[in-house]
Amino acid sequence: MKPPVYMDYAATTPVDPRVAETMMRFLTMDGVYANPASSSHVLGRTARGYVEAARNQVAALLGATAREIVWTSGATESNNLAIKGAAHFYADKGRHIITSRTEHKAVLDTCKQLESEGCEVTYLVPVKDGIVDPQQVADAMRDDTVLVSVMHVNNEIGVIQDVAEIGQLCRSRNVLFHCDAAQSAGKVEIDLSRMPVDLMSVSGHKVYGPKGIGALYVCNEPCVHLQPLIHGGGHERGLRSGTLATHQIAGMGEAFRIAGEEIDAEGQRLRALREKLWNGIATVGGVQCNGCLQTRAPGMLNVCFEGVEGESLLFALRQLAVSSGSACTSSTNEGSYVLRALGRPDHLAQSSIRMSLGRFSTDQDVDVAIEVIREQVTRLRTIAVC
Amino acid sequence: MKPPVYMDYAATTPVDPRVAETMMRFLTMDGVYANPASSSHVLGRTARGYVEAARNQVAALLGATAREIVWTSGATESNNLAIKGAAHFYADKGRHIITSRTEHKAVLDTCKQLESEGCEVTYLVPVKDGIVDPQQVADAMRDDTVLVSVMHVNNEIGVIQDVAEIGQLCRSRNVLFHCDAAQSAGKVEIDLSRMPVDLMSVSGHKVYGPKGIGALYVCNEPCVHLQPLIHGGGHERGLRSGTLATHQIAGMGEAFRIAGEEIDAEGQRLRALREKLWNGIATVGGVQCNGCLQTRAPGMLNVCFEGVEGESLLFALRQLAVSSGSACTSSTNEGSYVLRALGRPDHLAQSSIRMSLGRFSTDQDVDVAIEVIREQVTRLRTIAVC
Amino acid sequence: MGIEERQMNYSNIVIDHFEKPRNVIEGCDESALSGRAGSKSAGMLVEFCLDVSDGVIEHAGFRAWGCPHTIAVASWLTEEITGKGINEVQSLDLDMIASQLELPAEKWNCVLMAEDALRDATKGTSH
Amino acid sequence: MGIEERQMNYSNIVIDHFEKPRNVIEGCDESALSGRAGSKSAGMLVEFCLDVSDGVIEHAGFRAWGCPHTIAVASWLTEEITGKGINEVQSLDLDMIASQLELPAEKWNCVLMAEDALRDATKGTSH
Ligand SMILES: Cc1ncc(COP(=O)(O)O)c(C=O)c1O
Ligand SMILES: Cc1ncc(COP(=O)(O)O)c(C=O)c1O
Repeated sequence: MKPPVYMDYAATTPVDPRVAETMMRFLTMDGVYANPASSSHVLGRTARGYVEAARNQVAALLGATAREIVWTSGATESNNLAIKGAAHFYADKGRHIITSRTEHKAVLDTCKQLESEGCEVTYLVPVKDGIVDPQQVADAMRDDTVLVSVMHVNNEIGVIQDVAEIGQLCRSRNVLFHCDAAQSAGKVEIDLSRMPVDLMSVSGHKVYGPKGIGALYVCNEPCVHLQPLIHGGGHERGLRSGTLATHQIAGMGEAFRIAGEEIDAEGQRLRALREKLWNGIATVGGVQCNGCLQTRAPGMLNVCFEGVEGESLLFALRQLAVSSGSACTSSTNEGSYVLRALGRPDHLAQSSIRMSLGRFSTDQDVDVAIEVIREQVTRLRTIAVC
Repeated sequence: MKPPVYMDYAATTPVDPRVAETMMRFLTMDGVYANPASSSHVLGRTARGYVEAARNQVAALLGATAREIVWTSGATESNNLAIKGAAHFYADKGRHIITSRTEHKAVLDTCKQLESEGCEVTYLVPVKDGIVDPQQVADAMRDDTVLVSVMHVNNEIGVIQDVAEIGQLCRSRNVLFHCDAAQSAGKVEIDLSRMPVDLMSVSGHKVYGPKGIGALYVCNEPCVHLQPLIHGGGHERGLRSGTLATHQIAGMGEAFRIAGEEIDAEGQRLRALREKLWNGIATVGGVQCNGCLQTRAPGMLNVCFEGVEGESLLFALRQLAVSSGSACTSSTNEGSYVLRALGRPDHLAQSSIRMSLGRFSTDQDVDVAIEVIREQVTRLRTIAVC
Repeated sequence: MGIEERQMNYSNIVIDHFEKPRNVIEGCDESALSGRAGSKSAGMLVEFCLDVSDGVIEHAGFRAWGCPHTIAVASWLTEEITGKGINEVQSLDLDMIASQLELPAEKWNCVLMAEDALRDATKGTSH
Repeated sequence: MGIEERQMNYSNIVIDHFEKPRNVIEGCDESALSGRAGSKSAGMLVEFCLDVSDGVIEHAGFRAWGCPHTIAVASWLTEEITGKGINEVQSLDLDMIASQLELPAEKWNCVLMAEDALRDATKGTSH
């Protein structure tokens, strides 16, 4: 069986060949394999040098300084560290958190855990297009609000939140602002030197870097404190202990470097591909785009098809590697909670597919997708009873 | 400058070429790059299959079943998950923990954190050779003891604890037993089907696998519960959320497979090399071996030299990549807390070096080491005033 | 490394009927027996249309909205019941159907739903 | 990827004196001035032995237990003070020594300790 056309770049990306090559140089005996914490010998100090170089590369893409970057095992951990870390550290200040219903599970489940520890959490319901209105955040603020967590680009529908505005608001109210930027870093411009964000989560594997490595930006001015999640040895200025995975870090650094270099040209290319895909699909009729079409990450498209059932649709489209809902939740069978939060009825939410294009997507991939979708949706509708 | 002779395998190991090759097959567009959580397409399901195959490989080396293995980002995280997870889950049962003074910082700092949350921790001081007497554990037990955490092989001095005996004791008292086996897995035999251990931490990069991946064994019979450390999405049966790093997992699986295959022959070879190293070094006089020489991991040797100062020794020996104390603590200047716990006076603890041999260590490496050490220790003693 | 098709929940017979469903109808004649069961909110909706003569099903057709198993079960049943007597239809062996189509346990409700639709089609008839 | 020597805390001059320490002594003659400072628990121990004639240091020797900087500072000083008057030794420019040897800030105490040892050696002498 021929491998399907990959249209699931929002779930994960293949590693760029340049990144893979970088990673290889940190593995075996002829590479820089030592422990970056082994300051007692030159091999360890050399490894440490590459870790710091990669830190600079990640910081550069975000407009941050290197010392504001803490390595983690991925955006899931970054989100946990940011939200629990702040909630625990600033518990005396207050126990109220504001987030939105369309956040990634790594934010929502973390908030749920904090609720079980006695925090109160307000879950905002975004307006129709999936956008959180900064006024909603303002209205939800209380005297005991310590943290607001709103993502940058949504992982299911691709819409971009007004992070700068929400950040401004938080700063003016002296409330910490965390932003999950796993889906936006390297795709949508981020400049933390101008955006008032206190904590920002990013991940390697959404940007053609390796899986299992991520980072948390921890703002230095004003200085943000966190209670660490993982103790032992005091790596990363005490915020995240554990042996630093040099090949992963160097890979993420290189991936972020490349992403920064190509962000504009690649954004344009992907926007054009997505437009073509959307226009091609729309001709089958009874198709709706989930989330605002204007304000969205370049390669993301989420559509629902009237009159077809979700599982059949997915199986009929198995020539395309697409996702129904977020990769993280698609192992359960329930309709996407994000789409339900946007007010889609269950059967429509459930017949939605996310198509996410990326660096290795071609014009021909899009042609195949349009053809398969038109054919199969038409066929399923012929069988369907209303 | 010629790279030094690597004798710091306890800090980290280079990745075995076979492991590196395996990892490469999970990175780029022509490999298995999809997200193992993407069950909606065959690429994701294929990735998932490899994750499960690797889980079997890790389980096999430990004598566990696959469903008892939870992937983490390394033994530091595993230790945190095991200790905090059990302490939090079983908080109603009691708040007392027993561990030893010579544990890794990932255990000690985690215990310290729990103390700040209201737990009580008893830190046993091992007897002279670095061994915890099971009777010490028995004596420390109280009605409210929930967890005992004692490591298998010590990362600084290499001594092997009597894990089976301590485990038996814990089980008979209905107390959970966690064992940090980061330094022993693949080097010293472990058979969890016969050893009563509830929780065991292992790491990829100590066994010629990649850094940044580890696992926690969570015993299924009797069934052990934990409060997760990292929430979001419910991966790993809810115990550890976050995208699974397929290349890391497959690499660790392959590394554990190889280690299991070669454990006996390699153990014998390393024991012989270490004997030769120790005998060669001892001729310089005024040398003491830290920790029991009999019960120790094959490649580990920790010695202190009378009459020489630690930093000068390390610099004089810079042709050898060795470690003073644990890699994790050698970025600070204080003498090793493990050696001090064994009763070594500070200036001796501080003139100790750990030499750890491994898969790529040769007879010639040992010859070089003996020569350099004899020459430099003699030289420094000539300069030294007493 | 080759891409291997791993443990799919779809048997070959389900795939066959999903890909090439038999006896799909557009609508149902006044003269035929028609019945339906399920709803979109329940996740599946099945409709049968039976041409019956002298208590024997001469032709069976279906439409369905649901997962591949739902479609396959309905399609397979149209072939299975053609030529059978109506009373036979009212006592289908559900276990047999599920095992013929190699349904995973969590998909047995597709068979129940199809049975309900058939019962609905034949409910006015004597037995 | 080449192994590069990264930011080491040892300057070339420290390395030179550590590798080839000047004027190491085995003991000190009764006739010479000897002085020491520090202790093993303090992390360093320095001893000087000065042959003095007419208030001028004709030969200086040392022994030291400590980090490479301690050894280098002591070794370097034996050369520096030979030929100097004892009173000059009692007013050494510590900043100058630290900067000559390119000591990192956290290693300046090596200079202080060496100075203490020299003071100890010369304490009985007039000034
Ligand atoms: C918005 C968002 N946040 C967090 C994550 C989790 O990141 P990671 O896979 O690095 O744990 C993802 C992707 O899975 C995501 O899309
Ligand atoms: C005994 C012991 N436990 C835990 C660790 C930490 O493991 P990791 O580096 O995988 O976080 C190490 C090594 O650093 C170790 O030697």
